[in-house]
Amino acid sequence: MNSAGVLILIPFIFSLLCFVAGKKWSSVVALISSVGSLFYYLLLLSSYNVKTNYVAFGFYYDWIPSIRASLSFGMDAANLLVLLLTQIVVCLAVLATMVKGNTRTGAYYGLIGLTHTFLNAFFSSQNPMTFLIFFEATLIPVYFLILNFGGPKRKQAVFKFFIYTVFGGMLMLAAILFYQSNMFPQLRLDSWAEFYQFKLSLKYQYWLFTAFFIAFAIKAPIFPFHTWQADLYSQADRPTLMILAALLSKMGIFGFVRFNFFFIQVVYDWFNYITVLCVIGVVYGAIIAWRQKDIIRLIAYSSLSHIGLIAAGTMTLTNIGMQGAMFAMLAHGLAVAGLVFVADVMIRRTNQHTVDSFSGIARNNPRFAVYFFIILLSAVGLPLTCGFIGEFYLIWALVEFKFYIGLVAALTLIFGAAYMLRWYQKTMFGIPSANILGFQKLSLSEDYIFLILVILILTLGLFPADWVGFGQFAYKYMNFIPDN
Amino acid sequence: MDATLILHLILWPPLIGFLINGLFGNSIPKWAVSIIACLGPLTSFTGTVLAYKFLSGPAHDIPLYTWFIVEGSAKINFGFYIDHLAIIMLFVVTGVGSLIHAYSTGYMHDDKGYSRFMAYMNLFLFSMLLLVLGSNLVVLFAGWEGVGLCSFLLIGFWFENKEYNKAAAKAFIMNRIGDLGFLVAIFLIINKFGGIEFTSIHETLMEEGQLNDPQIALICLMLFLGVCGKSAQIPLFTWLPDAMAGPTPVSALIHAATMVTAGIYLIARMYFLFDYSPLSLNVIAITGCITALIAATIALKQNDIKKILAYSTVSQLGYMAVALGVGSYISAVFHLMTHAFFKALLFLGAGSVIHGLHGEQDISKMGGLKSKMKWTYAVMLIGTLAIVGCPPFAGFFSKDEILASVYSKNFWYFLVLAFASVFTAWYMFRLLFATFHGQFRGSEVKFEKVHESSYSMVIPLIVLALFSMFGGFAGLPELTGGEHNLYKFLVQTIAQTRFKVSHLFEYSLWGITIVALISIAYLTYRKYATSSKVVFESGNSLVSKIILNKFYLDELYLILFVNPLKKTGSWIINQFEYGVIDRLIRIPDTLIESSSIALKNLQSGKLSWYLLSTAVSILLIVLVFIYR
Amino acid sequence: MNTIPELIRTVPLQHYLVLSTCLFFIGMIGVLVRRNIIIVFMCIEIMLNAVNLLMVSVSAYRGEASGQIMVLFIMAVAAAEVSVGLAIIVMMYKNLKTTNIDLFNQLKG
Amino acid sequence: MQNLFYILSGLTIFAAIMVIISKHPIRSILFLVFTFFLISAHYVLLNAQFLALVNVVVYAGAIMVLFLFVVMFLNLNQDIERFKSWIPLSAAAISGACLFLVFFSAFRTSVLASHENTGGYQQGLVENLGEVLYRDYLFPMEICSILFLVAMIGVVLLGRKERVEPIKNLVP
Repeated sequence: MNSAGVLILIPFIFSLLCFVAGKKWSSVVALISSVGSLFYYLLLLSSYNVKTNYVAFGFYYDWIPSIRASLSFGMDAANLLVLLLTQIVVCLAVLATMVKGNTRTGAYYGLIGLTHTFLNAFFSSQNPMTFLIFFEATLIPVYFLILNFGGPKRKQAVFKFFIYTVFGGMLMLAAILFYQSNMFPQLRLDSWAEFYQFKLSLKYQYWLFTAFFIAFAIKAPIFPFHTWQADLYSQADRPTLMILAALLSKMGIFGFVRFNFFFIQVVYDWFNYITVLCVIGVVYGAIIAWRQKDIIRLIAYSSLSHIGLIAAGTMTLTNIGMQGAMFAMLAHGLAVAGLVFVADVMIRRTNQHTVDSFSGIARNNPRFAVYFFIILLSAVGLPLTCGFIGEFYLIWALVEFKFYIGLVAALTLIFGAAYMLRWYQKTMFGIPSANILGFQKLSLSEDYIFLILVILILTLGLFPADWVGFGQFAYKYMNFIPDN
Repeated sequence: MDATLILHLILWPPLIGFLINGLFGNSIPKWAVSIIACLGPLTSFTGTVLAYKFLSGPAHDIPLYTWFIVEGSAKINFGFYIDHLAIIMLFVVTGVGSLIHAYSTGYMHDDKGYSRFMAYMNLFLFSMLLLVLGSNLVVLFAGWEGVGLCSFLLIGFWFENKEYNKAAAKAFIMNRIGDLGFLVAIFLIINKFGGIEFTSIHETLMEEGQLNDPQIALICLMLFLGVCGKSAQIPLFTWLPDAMAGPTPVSALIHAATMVTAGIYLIARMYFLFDYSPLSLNVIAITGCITALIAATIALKQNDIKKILAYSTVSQLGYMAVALGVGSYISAVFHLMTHAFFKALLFLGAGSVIHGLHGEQDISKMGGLKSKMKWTYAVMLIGTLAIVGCPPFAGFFSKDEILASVYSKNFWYFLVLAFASVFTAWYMFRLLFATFHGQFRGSEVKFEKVHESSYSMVIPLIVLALFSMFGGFAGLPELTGGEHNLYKFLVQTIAQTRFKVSHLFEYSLWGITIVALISIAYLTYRKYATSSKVVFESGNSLVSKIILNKFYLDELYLILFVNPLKKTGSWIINQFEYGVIDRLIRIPDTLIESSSIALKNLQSGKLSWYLLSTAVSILLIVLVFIYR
Repeated sequence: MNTIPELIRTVPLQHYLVLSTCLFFIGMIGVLVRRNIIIVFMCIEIMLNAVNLLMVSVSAYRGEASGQIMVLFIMAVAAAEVSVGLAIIVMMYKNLKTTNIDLFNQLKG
Repeated sequence: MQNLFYILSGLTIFAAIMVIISKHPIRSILFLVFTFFLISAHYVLLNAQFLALVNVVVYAGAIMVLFLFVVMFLNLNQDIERFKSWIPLSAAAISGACLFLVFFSAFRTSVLASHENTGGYQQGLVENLGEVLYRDYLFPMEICSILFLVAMIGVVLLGRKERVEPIKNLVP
């Protein structure tokens, strides 16, 4: 009964229910679905033995045999953490939607459920075809979520986003088809192992990698493919944005995690160029975030900065870099979901979007200030929070691989502190401004969301060893494949 | 006794205090907050005493659990390490910490954020203990960042004031610049030595270390960058004077006694590494010299009582850095200890003055307070005598030791430090006389309101004063025939040979010190124990302008780093991001769009146009078929 | 009547081809140049007839009846086309009050 | 006799040209009728007697009457065209001329199979054609009848009175 397929089915069935459940019951259905899949995931995790078998709880379906396309799902060491993040963040997003003032119709919950389904399917995909299909499929519910529930300029933003990612997806489709057509017909491309086994000649690898890189770089996003990001984020509904910022940006990184080992030689040859792009993103995003007035845009650019670091970490192809990237995905997902929710709390109460329009919230809402501060510490990467562990590994990997790139990437320590503290001080500190006086105390559900996040951040920061360990097994597995 | 038990006894009480006060501080009475807050450091202090008494042997390594691990590279324990150096630091941290906590209960009692303040202080103490006790660089780094964070929180404690917030952010960010170096140094160390525990680094270094290894030099310099941030060395010292925005106990505990000395502690902790890199030691010594001199010079012209002390702290940290730089680590630790005593004393005394004057910090508006605040005057006098190095106060011994050791290595460093000492004496006596002697330079009404502080404030002052008087006897110089107990204690951890100077030099040094002190005291008394404000106004000469404006360092950083970054940021947001990047990335998009517009015009719906195009295309097709 | 087949021998087939081409292009240029839709329609008829002529001449020279059958069909289709086409023109004229094809750019009635 | 062909050809081309250059639609129609007659004459020369007859009946008789009827029905006599712009006109003329030249040169140089007039003048007579039609092309002919049915229904439908408001203000 334990199967990754069930993990995909649970949110799918419940999301269909949500569509018909009506406004009153859909939130309950969605909550049951997300919590249910979280618990089901934990059940899987508890019976998962990383050391003995690589792909556990496999689920296989022969989709179109004539073109050798099959759907295959399962859990392995590489997707373990990111699946955990998915369940948690969707839970939080549903909770955030249930907060008074964010309440939505059944369709909203249904679309979130669909996003959840596709994300689960994407992250648990066990062959390139499945990976590709759900890479694209995730776009659909997200598109409608933003188009129907976003801000005033949502149409342009979502169109831009759609065009960008579909463009990347097309490149990836072409690359996978090319690969598949060049494989021996007896190979069916049913698992990553088979994918890694058959290597094309280096000339083709360069082209294929370029295609994959652009696809993932747009999705992640990596400088200079990021311009859709801030526009989209500022138009998205905030609970959607939690999923968007915490999970969708991880899809690109996850792509690097999956595919980089296939292109070892290419990554090695192009390491300098790619990581320079990533590192430019780190500094560039941080500088923009520092001067940014709009809170959501600030989050978007800070995300660009962090994602650049994580992507650079995956490019090192070292044990440390991979482990760090996988853990940092989790850490950044939690932190950014928290930050988005912080922004949601602020914006929902006052209807103001800029940093300058808040002041002195800490005076009225010390609890909120404390939650915000802990989340911020994780985003800044202070020790004893989970953000530190990820950042530590990543910078370590980079410094070890290329000293100067690592040194520049480490600037995120300074810039991160600068823009985060700026945001915090401007909004939380100072004399309470007029529109803060009516700032309501946190409601119970908001309290819960923050508590869950803060506990996770601190726990993962204090006891990260086992979680980081998963990345190590993934690394071993992927690196086991011989070079050509 | 079991070392683990003692460790738990030392480490956790402040954290528990922080949690209780932080979570429930608003709902329990103030006296309970005070007791809980003071109990934490006191328990830690007790633990320290127990550790001193009962722990034998060179060191105790207590790994609690594996924090994180990378196969093949390094295993990072959440582990702790108690040795002699740590115990000395623990004494300073928990001892001075307890006193300052007690003082704070009086000083901050009427503040509305009282419980928050005490919680922060406890958290700071916990982080500091983490820093001191960490058995590896990563745990040390955790504490290092933790104290930086608490420093940020406490500088900006009165967060409704924007200036204070700015100072807090400045402190945090400048510290982070140093932390970058520290972090990179950690990675380099893992890379080089394959381990991160102090003991394993030491062992590996003993086995395969080479003098003047460039990699080690790089590691040392990176570590020193961290030290520059935390211990306020040039070029990163400008945050410390601004950090005086925090409440005075904070300045005393964090920005004088403990946190800023963390850098000194780090180098003393890693002394074996620095021994392998004379180059970086030289860099440290030179930086220390410049810092000591510049900070002392700036302090000459300051009128804010806390700022004077802040620059004095920077200057003294420079002393310690020079001591480290010439390789006499123990002298540095010695001075660190005595400095913690007398600087905390001075700050708390200054706090008492400020408290008595209801928030006045400008010494040009003080004067004649001797009669009103007897205890404060007494302890301030002791503190001043200690810092200027008057025998037999604490500062004399440690300073003398540093000067002597520096002289034995490099005459020029000695000369600079001697100058700095003269300046120190000048500004400290100026502070003392301007505050307590002469006539009160404010209004009569104000003078009437001046009062001596409460006992909870005075008693810690007296205790600290006693330490400042007798703390120096822990390390008597050879010349007096006494024992250098501190050396004997620390040498078990820090393997360092004692320097040698001639007796003649020591005698003459003492003599010159005393003569100089008396003459400076006389001069400053003549000048500053007055009722006129004029002497406090700075002249218009270029030199005094430069000094008054702190050598324009802040402005320099503003021009060199902050403003360009700000401008770049605005430029990127306003122009580059959408003007260049977006357009660049949308080239395919634009191409498709423009061609679709062109094609759209073809579909005009006009029959004649369709017919024409049909004809033309037939023409083309036929042509192609014919002339293929 | 018996003399007529002799004519075919005297006139080369090419001449018929040229004639029908000429007619065809006159019709085509009319279609392209004229704006009145009825005249355009008539020009289409000319083009059809040019093709018919071509078919018949080739058929005659080849001695096969199939070409002429084809012409029959073309005529049938043309008749149907003209009836429907003219009906459409009448409807459009009713709605738009014009027969200028440049104004029929909505691609609907 | 050879001259007969050339005279007929000249007249045909003249009439066709007149169709497209006459200003009045009625004149165009009349020239078109003339053209059809001339083409019928060509058919006769080509031994396609039946087709010549059909051409006269169907085209000159039926279709042209329809045209005439429509023109008169719409009262287009006054609707004289004005050329708005010379650019599309010249473009049309040039492209048409080019195409013509291409075809012309292509046909002029084309080599056709030699003409063996096997069928003689009997070939285009009704019996002959009917035999071929009902033997080889029966099915298309039936389809043709269906086409007529559809066309008839279509025309009836189109002619039905609709309650659609005429679009106004479209005519400048």
